[in-house]
Amino acid sequence: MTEIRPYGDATDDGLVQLSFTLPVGASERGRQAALELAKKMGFARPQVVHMDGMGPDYTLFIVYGSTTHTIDPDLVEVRERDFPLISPPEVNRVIRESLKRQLVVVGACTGTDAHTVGLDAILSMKGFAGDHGLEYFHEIRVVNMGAQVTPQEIVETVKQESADAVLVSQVVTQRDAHILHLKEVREALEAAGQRDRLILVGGGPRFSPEQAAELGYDRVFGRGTRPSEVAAYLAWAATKRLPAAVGL
Amino acid sequence: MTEIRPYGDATDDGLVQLSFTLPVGASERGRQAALELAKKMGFARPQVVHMDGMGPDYTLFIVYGSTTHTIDPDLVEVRERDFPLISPPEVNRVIRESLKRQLVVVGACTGTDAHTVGLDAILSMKGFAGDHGLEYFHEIRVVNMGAQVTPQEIVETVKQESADAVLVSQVVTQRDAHILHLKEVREALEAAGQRDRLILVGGGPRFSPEQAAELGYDRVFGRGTRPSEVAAYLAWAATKRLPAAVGL
Amino acid sequence: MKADRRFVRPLGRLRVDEDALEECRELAAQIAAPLEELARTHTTNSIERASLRLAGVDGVEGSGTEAIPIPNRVIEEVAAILGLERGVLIPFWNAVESGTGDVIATAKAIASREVLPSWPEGAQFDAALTRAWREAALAVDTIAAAAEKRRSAIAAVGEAEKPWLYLIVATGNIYEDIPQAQAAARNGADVIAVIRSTGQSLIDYVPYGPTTEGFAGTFATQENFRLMRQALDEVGEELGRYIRLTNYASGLCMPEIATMAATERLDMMLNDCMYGIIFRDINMQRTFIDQHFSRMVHALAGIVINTGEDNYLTTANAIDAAHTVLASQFLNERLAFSAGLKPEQMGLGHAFEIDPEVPDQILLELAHAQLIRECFPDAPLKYMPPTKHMTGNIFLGFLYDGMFNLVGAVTGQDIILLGMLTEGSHTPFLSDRHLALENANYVFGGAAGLAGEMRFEPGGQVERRASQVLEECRQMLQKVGDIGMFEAIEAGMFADTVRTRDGGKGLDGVVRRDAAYCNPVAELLTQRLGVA
Amino acid sequence: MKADRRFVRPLGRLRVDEDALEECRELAAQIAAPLEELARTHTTNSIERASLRLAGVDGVEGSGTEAIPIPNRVIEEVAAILGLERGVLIPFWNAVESGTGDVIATAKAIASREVLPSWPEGAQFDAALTRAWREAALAVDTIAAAAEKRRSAIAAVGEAEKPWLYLIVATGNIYEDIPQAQAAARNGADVIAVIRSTGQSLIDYVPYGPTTEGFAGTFATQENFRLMRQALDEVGEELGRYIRLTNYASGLCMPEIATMAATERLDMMLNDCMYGIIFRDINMQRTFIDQHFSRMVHALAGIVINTGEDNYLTTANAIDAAHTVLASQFLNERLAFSAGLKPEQMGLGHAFEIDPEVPDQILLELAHAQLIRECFPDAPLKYMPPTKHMTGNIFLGFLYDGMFNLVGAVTGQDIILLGMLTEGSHTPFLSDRHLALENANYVFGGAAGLAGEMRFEPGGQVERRASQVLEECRQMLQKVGDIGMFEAIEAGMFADTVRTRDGGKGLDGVVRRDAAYCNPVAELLTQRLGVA
Ligand code: B12
Ligand code: B12
Ligand SMILES: Cc1ncc(COP(=O)(O)O)c(C=O)c1O
Ligand SMILES: Cc1ncc(COP(=O)(O)O)c(C=O)c1O
Repeated sequence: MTEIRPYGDATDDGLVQLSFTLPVGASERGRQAALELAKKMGFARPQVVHMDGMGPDYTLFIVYGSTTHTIDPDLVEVRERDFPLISPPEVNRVIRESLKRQLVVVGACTGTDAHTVGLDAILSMKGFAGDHGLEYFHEIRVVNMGAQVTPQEIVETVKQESADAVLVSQVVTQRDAHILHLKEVREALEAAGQRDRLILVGGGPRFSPEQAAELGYDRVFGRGTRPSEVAAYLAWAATKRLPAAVGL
Repeated sequence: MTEIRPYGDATDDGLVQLSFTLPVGASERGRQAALELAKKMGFARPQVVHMDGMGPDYTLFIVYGSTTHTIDPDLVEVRERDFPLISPPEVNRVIRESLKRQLVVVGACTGTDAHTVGLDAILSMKGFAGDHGLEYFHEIRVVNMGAQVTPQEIVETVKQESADAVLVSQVVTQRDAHILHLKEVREALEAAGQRDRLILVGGGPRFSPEQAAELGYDRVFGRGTRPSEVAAYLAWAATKRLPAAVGL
Repeated sequence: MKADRRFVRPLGRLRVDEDALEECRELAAQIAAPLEELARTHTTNSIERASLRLAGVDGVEGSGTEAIPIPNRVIEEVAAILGLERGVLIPFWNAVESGTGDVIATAKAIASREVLPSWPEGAQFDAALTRAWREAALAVDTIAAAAEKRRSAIAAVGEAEKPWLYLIVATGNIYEDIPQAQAAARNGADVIAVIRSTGQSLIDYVPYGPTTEGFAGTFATQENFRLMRQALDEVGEELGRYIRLTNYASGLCMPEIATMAATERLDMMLNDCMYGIIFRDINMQRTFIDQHFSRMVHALAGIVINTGEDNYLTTANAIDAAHTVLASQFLNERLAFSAGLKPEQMGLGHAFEIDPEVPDQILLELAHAQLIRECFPDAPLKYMPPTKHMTGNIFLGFLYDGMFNLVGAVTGQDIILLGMLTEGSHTPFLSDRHLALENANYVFGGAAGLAGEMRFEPGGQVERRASQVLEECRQMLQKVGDIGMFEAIEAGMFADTVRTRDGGKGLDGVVRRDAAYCNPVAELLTQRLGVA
Repeated sequence: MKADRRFVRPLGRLRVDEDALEECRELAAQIAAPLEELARTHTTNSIERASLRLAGVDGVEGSGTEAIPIPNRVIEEVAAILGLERGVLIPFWNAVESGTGDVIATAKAIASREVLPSWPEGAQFDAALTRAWREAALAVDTIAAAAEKRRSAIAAVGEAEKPWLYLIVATGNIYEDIPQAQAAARNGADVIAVIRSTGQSLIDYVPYGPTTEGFAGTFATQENFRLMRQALDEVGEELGRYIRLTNYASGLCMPEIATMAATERLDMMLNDCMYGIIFRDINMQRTFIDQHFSRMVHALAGIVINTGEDNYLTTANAIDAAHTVLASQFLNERLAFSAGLKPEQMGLGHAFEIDPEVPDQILLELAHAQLIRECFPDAPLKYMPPTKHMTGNIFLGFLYDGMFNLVGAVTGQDIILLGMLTEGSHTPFLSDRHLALENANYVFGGAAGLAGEMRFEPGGQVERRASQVLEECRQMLQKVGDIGMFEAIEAGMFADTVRTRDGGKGLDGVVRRDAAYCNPVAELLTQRLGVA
């Protein structure tokens, strides 16, 4: 494939819709400022189709323009899934064979986040989008700590249950709360010398896979994750990462 | 004032909403392509909040990102109105005094364009947005040729009526029809040696003032023009441009 | 979502004044009579060209969209030498009979002036006449066959559920139109309309072949019709749902385009008794004569016509002019009836165009839509979305379209033309159409059931508004009845637009029929349809 | 647009089973009885802190949002030395009387352990008691004065027309919140809610002073209340429309926040008898005790409470769980009544949360909303927009919000919380709020009149669905009545969430009252409100 551009109603017309607010009044000057800004973004012949004053100091602009940028989809870096999407029975088998015991998973929404639906979707028997959650796997033991759990509480539970994996959920992202809180959990586990013997997994609607590294997590999952993916990953990671599995 | 950025929910957060279609499938690769394209436009931390496959070959993306571009509203070039917005009685007086007769205006929608509402808004007694149209001014004589008038027909009428001003409307802009058709009228008038003795004015929702030069028009008016502006402009132009007025 | 729509036409929701209704229909009949008479006693160059096309005359002289079609050349020659008062068919078949016998060749020969058309006498005349009737019979059979073909195609792939979602493609390039139309069908569109290039309506010939250059629309040519029909049949099979194709039998070539539509099995045609007059400044006599012939073709071909009352509200105020829409519908209904169209072929148009700033806008639209539903219980109404008040605010615009869909759903409108959130700025993007379908699927899926459920307070605002509109319509038709249709249009009673009897384009193509006028095609159409 | 809204509460549209309704109310009373008893016989550290605050104790030890408020320190000392069984007021006023006589100074002294709280005897006791009663009377007067102040403020600037458009600000920074709230009011908002920072509900003290750092919300502090109240009074004057301020009397500090709200003249408070239990895992005993005290304060301050049933549908299925919303409303109604709240102060909550993919979603929402309207004819219902099924598709989302507004309009909901097209992705932008107001102004302007007009087919789908929900609610309340409230929650009967009687946060703050328990503030509240 080659360089492509957005498609409005003809191939390569490059047409894009934008909307944004500027801290200016709804005036000809404001309109020109919006157009200039669009040009800086690389839009040719931008059109302000709507200018809506929100009080004297802010104005909403709706703009259409033809972007001068192009992209080659074949050249974008897509991290392919590096683990096989095996079926539930397979997951159970792999865990049994590698660990010779149940895999213990501790899950929690940390920080001030009380959004449990996402974590429950992954953990609970009920599951999500037709998949059962981890509780459904007899080779996985799930400890769901629920919402607003502190890093310390997680560390203690991890020790008590001698957990193999920790699943942390973060839904609230304002002011990067999700980044902050995920890191706090990792640090607490490190401080307790637990980090390295664990599979550490994060998740939430605003995470994308590539963030794992910066967070110091083994893996993070984003919007629309299916429980089966997570189960398959854990089984795979169990064979790869766990001391128990690699026989230490 | 200084450089400003778009405002989402905090000063300078730079947040902008975009939507566009890419000729790719709704896949992780497609999502990454959309993100990369957004980065090329200068968006930091772009998020694809919605990816909607439209058949196998096209996908709609809705993206939010924080633009790295800024703009200084005080530095954008805004062409200030160079004629005074005088009242109807004033308009009549100015014309009477400069021309010593009525100003003759010929108006038409040219090319294949049948959108007469805009032109009628400017010309008709009824007017637009509370303003009366040019027919309301007793010092202006209006010849409204209606829709789908050819450049030749315009030239003939201009001669017959020995018009002082020609008002051309273009609403359909697909494939730049409006640019094309406005130029055709100018060329026809030039060919007939009429152009220079006329005030040549264009208008339509997708024109902006700065386009006058490239079109070879004395002035073009855009979306939401008020008849009173046009009248004031004509009176001003009459004193400035017309041979009659400058006593040739 | 679609599968869950249970379409009902809610009736008896408003206590409509049956007598007023009755009177409106009588007035419409009275107003239409002279127009029907006009059509019976006149022909036009386009009707004659249409008759030639049905005889198999086709092709062009020259190339590109400016190339002149052979039918036009033949007419020109006949007109120049014999005049059109007696029609083109006798001289043409005479030329064929007395010449090579080949239709196309003969037509080309006339076009190139190798053969001069003449009016035959005696035996020659009889030969031409017999041939003309034989060919006319075949022609009329092909038209009727279209209805049959459609029936079996629907039986084969399956019928689309109502309401039919109607979408427009308008790239100007038939080869861009096709994938977009197919994509739309896959996303749920039931009807595809290919909008014509601006200006086609004013050219007095039909361009030829596949076209790729149009302004805000694609030229209506027989080849473009064929290509799109084929593409939609394919996608229809794939979807197990017959996808309808629509174009415009409108403008100066109304009759010819109608025959092309019949031949290529189009399903619906924009076809209004006044649109050309008001919105294209086409001469009124020309229009009333052409629309009659074109409607007979549509009637026999089983084509549903879509009338254009919705357009009135793009220039006039949707509240003040609400009754003019209704009045025009009664006239369109009558002129459709007298051309042999069945009620189920009368896609009467109306629109959701009240200024959103007006208090109770939604309530008023509901009243208008319900009233029209009750006035025309058997017509597949075509409901048009907001356009006039659509601005660059695409979010609010998308919501207006949603409220339009809702009113359409609860009042049981049959054909829903989907609004575009970008109506205020540009012709639809691929994604605009996609979002429009998501909008419609949500609203119809979520509210279809309400059509059977909803009632209005007797004597309430909805009912009061409805009867007011009906009464204003009755009074308007009375006035039109008194002064006559021509005077009414000259007085600007429709869409605030003034047109004169002899003004506008195309009057030169209107010809009063001579006693000797002979057009077996027209004759047979009237016979088959049992109309005068 | 607003000026054109004629607000009506449509009633008698569904033939609701009056006996079932009656029975639901009786069952609610029976279920509530033990909870009312629990509240009468217990206190909590937050109730005692609230009583101290009303006595004028304020300020913090330390700085920042972690600084510990003096009321908390005093409680800790009293609890440590004397226990809270007899309440904090006697020991506190005793310390004041027998000390410097200065309230703040004495509180600080107790906090810094310079003064050790003790239980006075004899004359000392009488002195403390007398002072406690005198101060309590003043305190309760201030609370009552809030209602009076509001009345005169409304009389002065003018009342907002219903429905009240309710908008959320949530920047985390009070100084960003203020301009955004004012902008919202200028664009048509009638009620401003300042969302709290996530997590505040779980801290067992109220942060102090103006705050600029919160996650997805701004801390509820008395100073933030004051600043926003002032800002809204200003803009209200400018607009000639009283702008209401809302916050959350919810979480571990419910009673204290209620008193702060009264003092700073907030107008509405999110305050639910179960929300904390289910959505914040706060201990159920603690919650039921706290909500009673906080509701007495609201009652006297003329504050409208907003209950949180809408939240159930964010975790449970909006169709299957529709009756749980209604059941919870009957319980909230009863527990509001027994705390002295008038029907016009009961902003019972519900929501438009049915999956848009569900056939007839809009019809079903209409049935739910109309049923609730008819069950609580005098309550200012709080109607919540779609959240759960809002995705990143902001266009469709904007349309869902429009349909929500429409259902709200035709069913006469009083308080409309405006949906945000970006609900699926981020906390509202300034422009999201602006668009939400344009959406609401369009829909309410365009459809308000329908509330008076619309009827539903007797025995039709709308009516059938409504009676089904009422019946399921009756059965649920019967079940809860049989097993009791605690068991019902332990069985996960509300919002699919299981909580245990002794689990969750804050049980340690629950204290059974001793025979010698003395809290003149609580006493006077019950007397003034005439509740047990
Ligand atoms: C339901 C809901 C609530 C419920 C939560 C009930 C509960 N017990 O969870 C209630 C009503 C309590 C609530 C409250 C609040 N909410 Co809320 N809420 C939502 C809502 C409507 C849906 C979220 C949801 O359930 N999604 C469905 C699940 C299945 O999707 P998910 O969470 O993305 O999870 C999937 C993936 O992300 C992934 N995943 C998630 N976690 C994990 C973990 C692991 C280990 C893995 C592998 C995968 C994984 O897998 C899941 C399945 O695919 C969203 C808006 C929306 N439509 O998204 C707002 C939203 C999330 N809420 C929001 C806010 C701000 C709040 C409040 C803070 C507002 C306030 N101040 O009052 C409060 C306080 C809550 C708190 N303290 O955290 C914001 C967050 C904004 C932001 N980006 O920062 C949102 C986006 C709404 C908005 N636009 O403002 N909320
Ligand atoms: C009304 C209307 C029609 C009516 C026109 C009736 C009539 N007699 O005018 C009808 C129904 C006939 C119609 C038909 C078509 N229309 Co049309 N129509 C519109 C609509 C809904 C409103 C336009 C309007 O009246 N605006 C109100 C006036 C007052 O505003 P205005 O034109 O901008 O004029 C103001 C200024 O621009 C300025 N101005 C304009 N002209 C001039 C001239 C001078 C000299 C000056 C000084 C100022 C000036 O002053 C005016 C007052 O402020 C728009 C959609 C929309 N909401 O905008 C589509 C729209 C303009 N139509 C469109 C199209 C494509 C068509 C068709 C070609 C579709 C088709 N193929 O069937 C047809 C064919 C028409 C043709 N041959 O040109 C497109 C144009 C797309 C584009 N940008 O190219 C639009 C934008 C809809 C869309 N999104 O697809 N249309
Ligand atoms: C009846 C009718 N004919 C034709 C058209 C299209 O215009 P044109 O004739 O320019 O193709 C319309 C537009 O809506 C219409 O309603
Ligand atoms: C009754 C009630 N309390 C509180 C909240 C807000 O949550 P938090 O307690 O985290 O501020 C809500 C949210 O909708 C609610 O309905």
